[in-house]
Amino acid sequence: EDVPIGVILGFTGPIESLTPHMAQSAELAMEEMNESGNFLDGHTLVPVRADSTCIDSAAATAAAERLITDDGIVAIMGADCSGVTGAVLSNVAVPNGVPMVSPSATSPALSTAEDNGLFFRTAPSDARQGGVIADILMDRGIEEVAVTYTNNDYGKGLADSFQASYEEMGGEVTLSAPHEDGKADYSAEVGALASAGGEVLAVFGYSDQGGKGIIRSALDTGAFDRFVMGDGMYGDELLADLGQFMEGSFGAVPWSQGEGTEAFTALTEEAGVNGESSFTRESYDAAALIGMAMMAGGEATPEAVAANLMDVANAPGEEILPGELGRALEILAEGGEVDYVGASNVELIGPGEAAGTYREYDVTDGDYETVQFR
Amino acid sequence: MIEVHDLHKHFGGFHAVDGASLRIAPGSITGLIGPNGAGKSTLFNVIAGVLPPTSGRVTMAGEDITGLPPHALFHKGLLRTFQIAHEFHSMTVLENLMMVPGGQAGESLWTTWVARGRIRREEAEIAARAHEVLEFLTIDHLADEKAANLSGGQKKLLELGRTMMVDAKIVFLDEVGAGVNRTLLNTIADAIQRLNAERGYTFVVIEHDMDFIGRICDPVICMAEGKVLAEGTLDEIKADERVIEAYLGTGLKNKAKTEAEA
Amino acid sequence: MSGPAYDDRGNKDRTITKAGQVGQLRAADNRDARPVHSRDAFLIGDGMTGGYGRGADILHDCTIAVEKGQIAVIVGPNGAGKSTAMKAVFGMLSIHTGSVRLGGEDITRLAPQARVRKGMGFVPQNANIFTSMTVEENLEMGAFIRTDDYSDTMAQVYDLFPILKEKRRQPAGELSGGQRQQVAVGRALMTEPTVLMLDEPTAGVSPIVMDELFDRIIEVARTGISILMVEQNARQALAIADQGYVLVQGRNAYTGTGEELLADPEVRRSFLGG
Amino acid sequence: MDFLNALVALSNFVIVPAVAYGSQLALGALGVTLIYGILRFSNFAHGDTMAFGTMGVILATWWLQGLGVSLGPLPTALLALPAGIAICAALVLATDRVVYRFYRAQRVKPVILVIVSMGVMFVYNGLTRFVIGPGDQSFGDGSRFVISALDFRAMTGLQEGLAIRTSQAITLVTAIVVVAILFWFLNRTRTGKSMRAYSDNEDLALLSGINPERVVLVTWLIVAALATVAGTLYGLDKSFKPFTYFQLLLPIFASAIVGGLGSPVGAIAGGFIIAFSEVTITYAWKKVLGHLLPESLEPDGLVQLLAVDYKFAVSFVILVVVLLIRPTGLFRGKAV
Amino acid sequence: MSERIHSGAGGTDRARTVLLFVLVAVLILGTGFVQSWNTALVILNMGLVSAIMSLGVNMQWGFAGLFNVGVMGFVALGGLAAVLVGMPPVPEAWAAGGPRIIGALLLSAGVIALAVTLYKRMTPGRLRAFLVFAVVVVGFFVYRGLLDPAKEAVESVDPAATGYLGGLGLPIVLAWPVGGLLAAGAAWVIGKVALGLRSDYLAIATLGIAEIVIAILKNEDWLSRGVKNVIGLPRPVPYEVDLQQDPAFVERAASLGMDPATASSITVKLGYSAFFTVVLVIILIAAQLALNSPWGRMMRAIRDNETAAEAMGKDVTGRHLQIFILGSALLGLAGAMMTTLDGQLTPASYQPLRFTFLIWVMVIVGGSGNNFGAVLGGFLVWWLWVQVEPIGQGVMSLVTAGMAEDSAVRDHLMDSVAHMRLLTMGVVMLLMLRFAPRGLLPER
Ligand SMILES: Nc1ncnc2c1ncn2[C@@H]1O[C@H](COP(=O)(O)OP(=O)(O)OP(=O)(O)O)[C@@H](O)[C@H]1O
Ligand SMILES: Nc1ncnc2c1ncn2[C@@H]1O[C@H](COP(=O)(O)OP(=O)(O)OP(=O)(O)O)[C@@H](O)[C@H]1O
Ligand SMILES: CC(C)C[C@H](N)C(=O)O
Ligand SMILES: [Mg+2]
Ligand SMILES: [Mg+2]
Repeated sequence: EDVPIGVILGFTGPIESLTPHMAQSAELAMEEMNESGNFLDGHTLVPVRADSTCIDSAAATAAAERLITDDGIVAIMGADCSGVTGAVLSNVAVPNGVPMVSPSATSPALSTAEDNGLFFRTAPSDARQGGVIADILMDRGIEEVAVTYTNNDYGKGLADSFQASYEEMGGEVTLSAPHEDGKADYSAEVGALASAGGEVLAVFGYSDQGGKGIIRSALDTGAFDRFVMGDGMYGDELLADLGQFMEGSFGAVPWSQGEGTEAFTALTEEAGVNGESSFTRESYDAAALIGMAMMAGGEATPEAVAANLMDVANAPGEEILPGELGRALEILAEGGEVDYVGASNVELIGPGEAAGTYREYDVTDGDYETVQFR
Repeated sequence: MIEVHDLHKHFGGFHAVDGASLRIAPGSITGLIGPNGAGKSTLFNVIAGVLPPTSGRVTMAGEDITGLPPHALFHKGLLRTFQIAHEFHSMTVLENLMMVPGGQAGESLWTTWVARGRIRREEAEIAARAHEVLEFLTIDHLADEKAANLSGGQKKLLELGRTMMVDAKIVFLDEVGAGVNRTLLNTIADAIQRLNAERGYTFVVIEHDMDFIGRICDPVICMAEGKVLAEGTLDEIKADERVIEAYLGTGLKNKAKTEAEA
Repeated sequence: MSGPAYDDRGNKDRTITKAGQVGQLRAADNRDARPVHSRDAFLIGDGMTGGYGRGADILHDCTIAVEKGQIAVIVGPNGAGKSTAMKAVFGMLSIHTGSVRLGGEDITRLAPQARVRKGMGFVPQNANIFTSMTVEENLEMGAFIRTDDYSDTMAQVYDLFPILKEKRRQPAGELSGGQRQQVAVGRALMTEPTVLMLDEPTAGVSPIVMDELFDRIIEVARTGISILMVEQNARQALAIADQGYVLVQGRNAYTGTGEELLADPEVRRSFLGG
Repeated sequence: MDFLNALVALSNFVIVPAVAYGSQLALGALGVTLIYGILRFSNFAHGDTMAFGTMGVILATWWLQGLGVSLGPLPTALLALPAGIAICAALVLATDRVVYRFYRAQRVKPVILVIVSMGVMFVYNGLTRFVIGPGDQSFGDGSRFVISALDFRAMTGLQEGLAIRTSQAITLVTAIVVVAILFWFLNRTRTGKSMRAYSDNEDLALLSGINPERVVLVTWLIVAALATVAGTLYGLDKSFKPFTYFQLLLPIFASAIVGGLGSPVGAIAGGFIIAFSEVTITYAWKKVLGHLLPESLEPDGLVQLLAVDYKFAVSFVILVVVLLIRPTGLFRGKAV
Repeated sequence: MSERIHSGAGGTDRARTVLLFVLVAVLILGTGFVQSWNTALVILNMGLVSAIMSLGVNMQWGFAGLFNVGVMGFVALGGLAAVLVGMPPVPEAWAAGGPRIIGALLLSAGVIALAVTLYKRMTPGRLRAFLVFAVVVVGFFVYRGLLDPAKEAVESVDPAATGYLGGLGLPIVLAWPVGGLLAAGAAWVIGKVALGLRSDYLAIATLGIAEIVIAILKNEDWLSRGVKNVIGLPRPVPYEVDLQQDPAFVERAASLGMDPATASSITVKLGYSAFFTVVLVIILIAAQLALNSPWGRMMRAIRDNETAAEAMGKDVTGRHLQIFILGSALLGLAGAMMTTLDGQLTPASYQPLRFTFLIWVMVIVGGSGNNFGAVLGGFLVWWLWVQVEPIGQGVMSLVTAGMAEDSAVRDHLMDSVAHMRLLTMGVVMLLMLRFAPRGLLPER
């Protein structure tokens, strides 16, 4: 019997270049569980994609509604952007009692959304990331930065939490200027930022969106040559294009220490999926968690997912890495417990969101180099 | 009725109306003639509030009306026609006329919701009047035709018909005759005289057809190069050398001859 | 991007410019027209019956013809179908019966552009100039199909209408009504056509210009060009006409030489204003 | 007090970027304005036409790069332009044949064409993404800078740097040349005049023996060329991403309209107005003033008229103000 | 007379109208049968809202020829109204800077009023220019001086959860008329400034103003949390969860053979449908009455030829302003309704493509100048917008059906299946306009 799982991501719209990789990663996890043959007897997980558009709440709601009522999905892997995620959650998921696991909605506001215990996320709230990045800067003795963020709940939330922590630690933010994604030109932003000055430019945007545009423009005009970057900026393509000029830049990205990531990288490489793109790890983990929660509950129902997701994600139990989903299912089938580590070192706290460990990296020789984990 | 004081209208460096002053006597049918490009239509447009004057003043019955918008002038009883017909093309001929009367109750949004009965009565009256006008203009069979589908002359008639929908004080006719059949034009001339005599309308008529002018107009004003060139009865004007040179041409004599022969 | 407002382009004085709609004319589809052949002439619209789109017929068995080097004038009340007949001859009105022949050749099925290339020139009654182009460019467009040097013709047009020379760099849309009419006629003259079709060329032009215009039309006809025109200044027009047609409700009511029609008291009273 | 440094800083962060961005907008606006002027509708598919043409150029560039062809300091993409233009022309002509021609024959109101062009936009949108995907593509090569900030500093010994990118220089030159050619073409050549005649009065154009289909064909060819060139230059300067091209539509339209729809010169002026207003109004003058004023007077704050948050709002305010002063754009009716 | 025009629609026109509306009903019902009733109702509800928006645009464009491309801005103002009316106030934030912000706003209004009066009262000249300029500049700085610290104080009150003043905590349905009023007020200002512009120039001006409205919504956090969004707006209908816990309800659902979750969500949606339908019907009737009366005739005359209408005594500017305000008010009303339906205000979701151009597509495809056309377009195009995704996917799987499982082309195509959505939308739009180039229900 098929168990349909909704994969609701913005396949068209401003993050359309990220979402295919995210969806593929999620589907990779489902496939892995199916192929292991250990998933609930005779059941197969079937991903059903739908377009959240990232920005159009109405369209996203309609799509989610359709998946639930028409395709009969049991759980949602998604949505992606915080805005539509909130809409789908309160308009569709909660009324229909379908759990959502978002890989990428990081807005702090979602922590307090009314969710009836149905909302989880494998990405940490940006409230934490801001503190991490402030720490990194302080440790490096940088006390004056200019900040630019993508003008949405993610960027704004991150910039706010960063600025608060940083200023508390005694740092100075010379200017915190938003930028809109997908626009044609960022000269104005860069001009203002350059004028404000700062030792480095903090960029809280997306690596293939305005964030990249800003960095490119800042490099071109010689306004800044070092950058500190948030999670949305992590991406190989950014370095492929601009890495050689960004020597000495650094940043943080939600990451798991060691094995999990490596396993995931190996896995994606083998499957021909781009696993280095943002939020692919979280997507893989989100899908894996949904499957394992069903397994733990012994049935493919929304209730099982909602009830067991925290259990499979957290200790106690055997640690599970990407590629070991089959084994996890086996343990669960036998009534054992697992502690899913996954690609992003999953640890769900409080209202069901990732605690988040961050990898601090340097850009050296046009490549990412891990400094430490925080 | 209307007085124009030293009116100027410049388009860039070009002086279309260049210090024209004139007086339209109440109750008259004044003819306005002049060569093409003399500034007649421009003068009309300035008086009717379509174009702002560069300088100068226009008064109507002693009141300064310079720069008043056309719709305000309409309500003061100043109506005009357009040299090139300006019909409401997507509306029927009847609707073209029915929209004219000012202050219709049905033109206020609120009434359309709460006083349908009143609107219906009012509409019946206006429609009756419109049909009369159409009959007079010999185009009543076209009442339900879209105005866009009229012939060139019919559009000019419609243009004239609009001014007949309300009680005006002064009507400016810009070449109503151009493109209108001469037989019908005679009827129109009669109507103008009747409106003038019976209802006391004042008319100002731009026309290039001297017969038409001769039939109804007294006095006649001739403009050239934005200024008033001559003023007087038609005969006086016809005899004026400058007018003949600038406007009538010697052809008129030949024409008069042909006519005498015929 | 509104209908009329959208199309308002380049016209400054909105009281003499008609807020234009998108083109109204369309090339006729006369593929199935039942041909009629009643007599011969250089240009003849023979027994034409037809109307606009799916509406009622406007023309009923209407015949209009002009011989080489002659002047034919169409008169009649407003809405009689004079302009419609002209359009039919020019291939912009579908006729279901009748034929159009030029120099013996049946051109009923030709598109208007093709007729232009066959030597036909046409000045429509309305919207007959390019308002956003200068006077000179309007004239050049008249000569669009000519490949020879047309500066002589242009000089002639300027001679005929001196005001146009003065205003040649001005957008035609800024001209007065009568001046536009002169541009329109000048444009047609630039074509050096073999047949020139004029729909009320003298509407709105001053007497002095009208006289010159008629003189010039006679001259043009003498050079062997056929002229077919609609006129409301009917007495002057018929006075120079070799052939006259009175149309009433889409039918030929009276036909004769210009003099005959002028002499006919019935015609005078009903159509020429007494 | 350091006038030179102030000047250089201003050039580097305001003048050079605004001029380059302005010419990019202008090139796009030229296409929009031409379609508006001659075919009489606002073409919403223009952004995606640019994307499609650029995609053609990118594919050709990759192929050329694969063959090892290069233009030295200039980007190889310039060599690939003809190929892109050809592909783009084929697309727009096919579209015209299949879509627009029908509506032209129907003589529909322009607003219908606007909505139709939106449909076309959706289709192009999908096509481009099907072929090349929604992601970012870089295809620039050659030397990126005419002069980089570092070199400039080294050369002049000034504190501030001035960077001029190759793509910026090419764009500016192209924009000027293209406008000149277009202006000449429309106002001096027979074909150009016939196009203007057609746009003025279709019926009369027909009566003058002008072949409407030919006018339409030529228009689309020019538009395809313009769109491809504009898209490519933009892509070289920034990067290629279909979504951004769609977003470009707004500033492009703004430019075309401020300049006066239908006027090529207006398109250029409009492009610069939009670009300069975006860049200058939100510029923080702190740096420039810092150089100009004696140390004691150096500003503490940013000396910024408005926060960059309102960058787009500001450019639109300027746009509205310009329109209020000149209600039909800067160059209405001068050409086309 | 008006009756004559009214019935002048003619038999075939009326038949066509009925037929097309039946078609839309079939589409929505079909969605109910084939997919699910929830989906059908979601489409219906947004369809109702879209129909109102499209009526608003139709008034402006179809009746009066005003090219408003700022739909998005008015809709967003309606959304703002929902927050300002419906959300509970945040007392801490009010304490931190509420009065100061209100003061600053009042001050700015005063400054503008002063500047305008000066401009109107004084004779033109250097002195006037200087004074007006001085008033505006000084006013601006005083305003900023007052507003900025207050803003900061308000925004720092628990930024992740509140950080704004909140609303009035009134029933959310009140937000609908308020949304209309807010939009109408904005339209009045815009109309005063920009209605002198013609066609495309008005278009770009309204587009620009809409962008400005969105920029304000995105950046003024104290007002509505900016890009941080306001979620969890109160509702005019019960919550599904509450229904599900209501034994009486569960019982009734069971008696109808439905599970409580489905039954509750359908009930809630039907609740919205009822509200929205009432609003739409009232507006439609009012619009029909107005259109088929001398008022409508005058509007058409103005649209056909402003110059002539003006000469015939119609105050074109005044009427334009009137209808611009009216249409915009509808947009604001619909915007507030939509935000209520969504339960949240997300400024970033106001994209011109979705909120301006899509509405225009509705009007044109439906048939501009015809109220029923606009409503029809609203439903039909919205249905499409939602359904093109599955349709696109269906088409794609048809296309790829014949290809080998592992063919690269197939993979490539399946990867980009999401882009079929807009492609399908485009193709369907083109087809519809092909068969009805003047819209499905053209103006007579
Ligand atoms: N918008 C404009 N820009 C420039 N010149 C203009 C404009 N409008 C009119 N003119 C010029 O002003 C002069 C007067 O024009 P007007 O229309 O008043 O003439 P008229 O006396 O009515 O002539 P006609 O008898 O031919 O109608 C003409 O030479 C015309 O070219
Ligand atoms: N586009 C059209 N569609 C439908 N009917 C039309 C159209 N144009 C003209 N008609 C009708 O055809 C008839 C003849 O019109 P036509 O323009 O040929 O008249 P005309 O003899 O030229 O008159 P005028 O002297 O007034 O110019 C008129 O009754 C008119 O209403
Ligand atoms: C995928 C990302 C664009 C999502 C982002 N972190 C958000 O919360 O909106
Ligand atoms: Mg005149
Ligand atoms: Mg005629």
